[in-house]
Amino acid sequence: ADRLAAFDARVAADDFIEPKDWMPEAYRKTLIRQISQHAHSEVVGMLPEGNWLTRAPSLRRKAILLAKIQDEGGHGLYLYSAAETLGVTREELIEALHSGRAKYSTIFNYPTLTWADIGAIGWLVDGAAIMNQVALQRTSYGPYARAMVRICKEESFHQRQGYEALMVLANGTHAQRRMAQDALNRWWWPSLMMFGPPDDNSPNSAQSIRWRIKRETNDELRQRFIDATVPQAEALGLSIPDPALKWNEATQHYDCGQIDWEEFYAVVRGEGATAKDRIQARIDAWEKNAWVREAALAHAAKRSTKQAA
Amino acid sequence: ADRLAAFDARVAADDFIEPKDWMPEAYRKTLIRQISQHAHSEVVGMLPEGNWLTRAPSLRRKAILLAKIQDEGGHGLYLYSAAETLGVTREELIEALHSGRAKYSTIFNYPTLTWADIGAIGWLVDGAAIMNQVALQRTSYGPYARAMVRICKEESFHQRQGYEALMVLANGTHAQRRMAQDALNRWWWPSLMMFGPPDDNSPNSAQSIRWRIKRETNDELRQRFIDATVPQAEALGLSIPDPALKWNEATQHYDCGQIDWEEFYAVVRGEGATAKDRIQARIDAWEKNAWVREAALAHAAKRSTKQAA
Amino acid sequence: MSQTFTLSPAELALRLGDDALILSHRLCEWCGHAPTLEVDLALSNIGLDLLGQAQFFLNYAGEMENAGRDADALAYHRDEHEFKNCLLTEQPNGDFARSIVRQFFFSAWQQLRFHELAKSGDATMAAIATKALKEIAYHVQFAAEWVVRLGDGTEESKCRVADGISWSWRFVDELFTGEDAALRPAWEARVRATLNEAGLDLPAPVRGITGGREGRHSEYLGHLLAEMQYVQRCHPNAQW
Amino acid sequence: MSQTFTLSPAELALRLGDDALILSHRLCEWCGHAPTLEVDLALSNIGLDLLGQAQFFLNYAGEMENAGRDADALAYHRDEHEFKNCLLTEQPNGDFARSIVRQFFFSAWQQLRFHELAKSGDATMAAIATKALKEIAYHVQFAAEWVVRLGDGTEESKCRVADGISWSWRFVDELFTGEDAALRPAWEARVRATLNEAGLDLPAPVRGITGGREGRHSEYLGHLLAEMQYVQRCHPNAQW
Repeated sequence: ADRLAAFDARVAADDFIEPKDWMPEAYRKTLIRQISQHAHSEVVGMLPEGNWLTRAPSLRRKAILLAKIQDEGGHGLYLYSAAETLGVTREELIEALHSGRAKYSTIFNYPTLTWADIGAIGWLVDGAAIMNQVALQRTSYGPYARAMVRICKEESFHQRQGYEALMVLANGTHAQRRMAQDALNRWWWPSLMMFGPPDDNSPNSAQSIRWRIKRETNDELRQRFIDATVPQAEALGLSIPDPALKWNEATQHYDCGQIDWEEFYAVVRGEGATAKDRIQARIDAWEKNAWVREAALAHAAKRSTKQAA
Repeated sequence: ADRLAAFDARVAADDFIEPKDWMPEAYRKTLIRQISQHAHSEVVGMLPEGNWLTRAPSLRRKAILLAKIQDEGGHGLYLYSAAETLGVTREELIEALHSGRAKYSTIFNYPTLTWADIGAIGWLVDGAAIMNQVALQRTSYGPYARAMVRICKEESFHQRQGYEALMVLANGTHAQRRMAQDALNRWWWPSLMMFGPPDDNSPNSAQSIRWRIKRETNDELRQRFIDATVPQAEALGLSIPDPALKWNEATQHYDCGQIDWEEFYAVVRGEGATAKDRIQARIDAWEKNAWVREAALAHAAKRSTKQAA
Repeated sequence: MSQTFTLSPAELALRLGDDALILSHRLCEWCGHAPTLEVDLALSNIGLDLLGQAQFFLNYAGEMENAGRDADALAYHRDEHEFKNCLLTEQPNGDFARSIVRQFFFSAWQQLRFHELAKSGDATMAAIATKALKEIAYHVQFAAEWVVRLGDGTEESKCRVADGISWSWRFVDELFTGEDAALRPAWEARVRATLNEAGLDLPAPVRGITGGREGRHSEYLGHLLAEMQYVQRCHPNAQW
Repeated sequence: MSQTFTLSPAELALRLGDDALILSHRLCEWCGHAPTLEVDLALSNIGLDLLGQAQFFLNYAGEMENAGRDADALAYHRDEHEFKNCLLTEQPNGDFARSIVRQFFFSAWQQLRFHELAKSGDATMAAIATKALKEIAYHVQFAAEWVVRLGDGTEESKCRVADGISWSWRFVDELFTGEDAALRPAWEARVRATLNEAGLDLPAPVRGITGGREGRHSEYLGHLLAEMQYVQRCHPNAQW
């Protein structure tokens, strides 16, 4: 009980908890769940963008996209490492992903249908991610907070690149403008869902905020995202696909229409349009290449035997 | 010895030998080799054309090509059946193909690189095949001769379709004419090689002619093909890629340049540009789908057990 | 989402034509790679039938549009979002079990749909449907027989056909939107009969994935079109 | 067939640019599907380096051609027979062993070739080569280490890497045509050293398959280009 009080005090004082420090089991479990979910999202998130790598319409865009996906893989690595400091192995985490026990962001279960989707993902999805994550740079668990500092910096860069790519389309040919608007139509609502269920239906939020694993509520973050994004869409000359969207002078925020939470929960349950494809791609990459990892282990073992001899 | 003399007399009299008739072992073996090689050629020959099915440039051409490849598969079936009448199973024949013991026509180890190749294959490859095969309609082994009647009819049709497709290209845009000429450049010499080694280096020919398995020599057939094809190329406005090609008033035939027999023998040895790809595609189709054939057998067995009960 | 009630004949011809076009393309991918030569020929046969249907429907859609586009123009020069095929037809071949289940589900739906269409007041559509029904009867039978063989074959084949069913099942709802909803009971009865014979059950309902009819496709269609349209797109004014 | 002796600088830039472009495309296909996250990142890294080289070489080839084509125009608007990459670079990924052997053979060749190029009188080519050599040193090392791991790993990995070697070996001759023939002994020594460390032998000579340098490719390149160029071909006048 003393340890718990001391822990709570440190967290309340915005102190960082480090791997060797004592921590409540629920805190550890919550962190493992959250960090690994975040890591899985980075790795699964490579797939919808990777779908356009081989069709990127210029060499410069192809290089930008490849570098971006590589960054995401890098984020996955830092985050798996941060989770490992809490006493799980990467293999355990991957196994949980493949078996469906661990989740990843619902956003990656939507398909990328045109090149404009790549711009829209950078702008909206990375934009929403940053909104969610910026506070995590000061989260209470040290390794997670430090990983987030680096991740947020790279994601701001990705967001600007995505917006710029969409700007080119919005100022392009008729077909390109159509693509850009269509991408916004398809990605807008799923992006809003990235902030999670509404506050009155988000059971873990209060505890997470107390633990400084979260620093603002889902609805607060979502509103901030909407307020930031609407003027950006206007600058592109694109329309947000929400007839109820309107600036509210009284609140100094945008009011918006009702999110289809039924769809959200269906996607969380793994019923998203590309959910089966995404997880199958990850399982295939893992299982069909198992012989490579086995070979590397066998070789390392032989080598260390040789060196010991 | 009596049986042999009777057999020889029947063959010499252009009589058909039927499956239940006595035949010399060497005759049987030669026929199995030749018919199965022919069957394998039909089946492997589906691959280079299949390479353009998904890129055929009009729905009509796509349907023609699909029907043509289907015909080739059908020829494969008749020929395997004809070979089976000689006391081998289709599985044995396929196993010989996959292990490299059995051969197929060298022509199918060249790649199809443009749509024009599909026309060129119809015109030249089917054209050469018909030249080779037309006499086989009267070959001494009855089941083989009857299969060839049907095959030759369909192949004449394919040849006309191929020539017509090439005609459209030859009268088309600059890029299409280039394609057509390039296809002729690449397929001309391999087509001449389809008639096999020159007569002075064709050890089995004499015996095969005696047995009516063959009715003309390689060089005779090759010359007939050249004589028929050169005017067709002229009608297309395309040039045969052989600077030595010239009409010879004295012989009333075209003289032509030297065939690169070194290349021919290399391709026979399995060193053609796409040999590894072709045989791997066949092996994959067979092995990756083994479970389907096993399921069909298992189901048939269950069903006949049930019916017996 | 369901717009079938106000479907114009041109839109219907486009949908049915695109279904046939895209599925025939998938069947072309099997050519030369099937489990046996006999199956190879059968799949080509179905592919040819569907390709023929596609030509009829798309030419008719082009006529009704009256903008000078024929079936080739519609097949080779539309962008992805203009294709109206159902998502089931564009799904990748996967293994033979996935392809066969896809075929069975689709052909069984086509059979019911075309039976209605054959009674249509539009004489052209009715004629196309009537001709196609003879072909489709064979497609349904071929696919159903294989579903039974695989379901009642080995342990492995049973697993694989079950996987094929669960893959395709998500795309079934899309077949029965709008007025086509009335066809669902007959379709389920037909499918259930075959699955039962195969020792399999009709899956539990899942959240259907839709969008193809409105031009929102899966990630697979774009790759298919890149291959299918490439030559035409490179040579926009050529005749072939 | 060998035209290297009279190779123009523009043609050389095109060849080296196409090599890098096509192989980087193949590496993109691995993205998100590699055996581990670390390998995924490494393959992306090599792909990015090659993509950068491609841009430099193709832009320079375009400058020399002086017909207003930049790297993008050359990459997206040439037909297959105008591509001059060696056949090795366009071979399909196959399993990880095939991809790694392809990378090792190619990078080891590039290292020697660029070492010569860095001494070229053409300052632009020399500068591109000098910059690339730093990247290539890492590519060779990464690929060689994996060849050793696979060769000296398990029975299965040894089989697979041997298969990879025999697949790629047929395309080695093409790397050493013309004046590049002089590089072959050094290349074989480098490759032999790694294969020996992996417990493998240099394969016996085979009849080399060539043609890429003259624009006669394998069947694989056309499919690759259909995918790579599709969007540009559909929107020929758009900026991206």
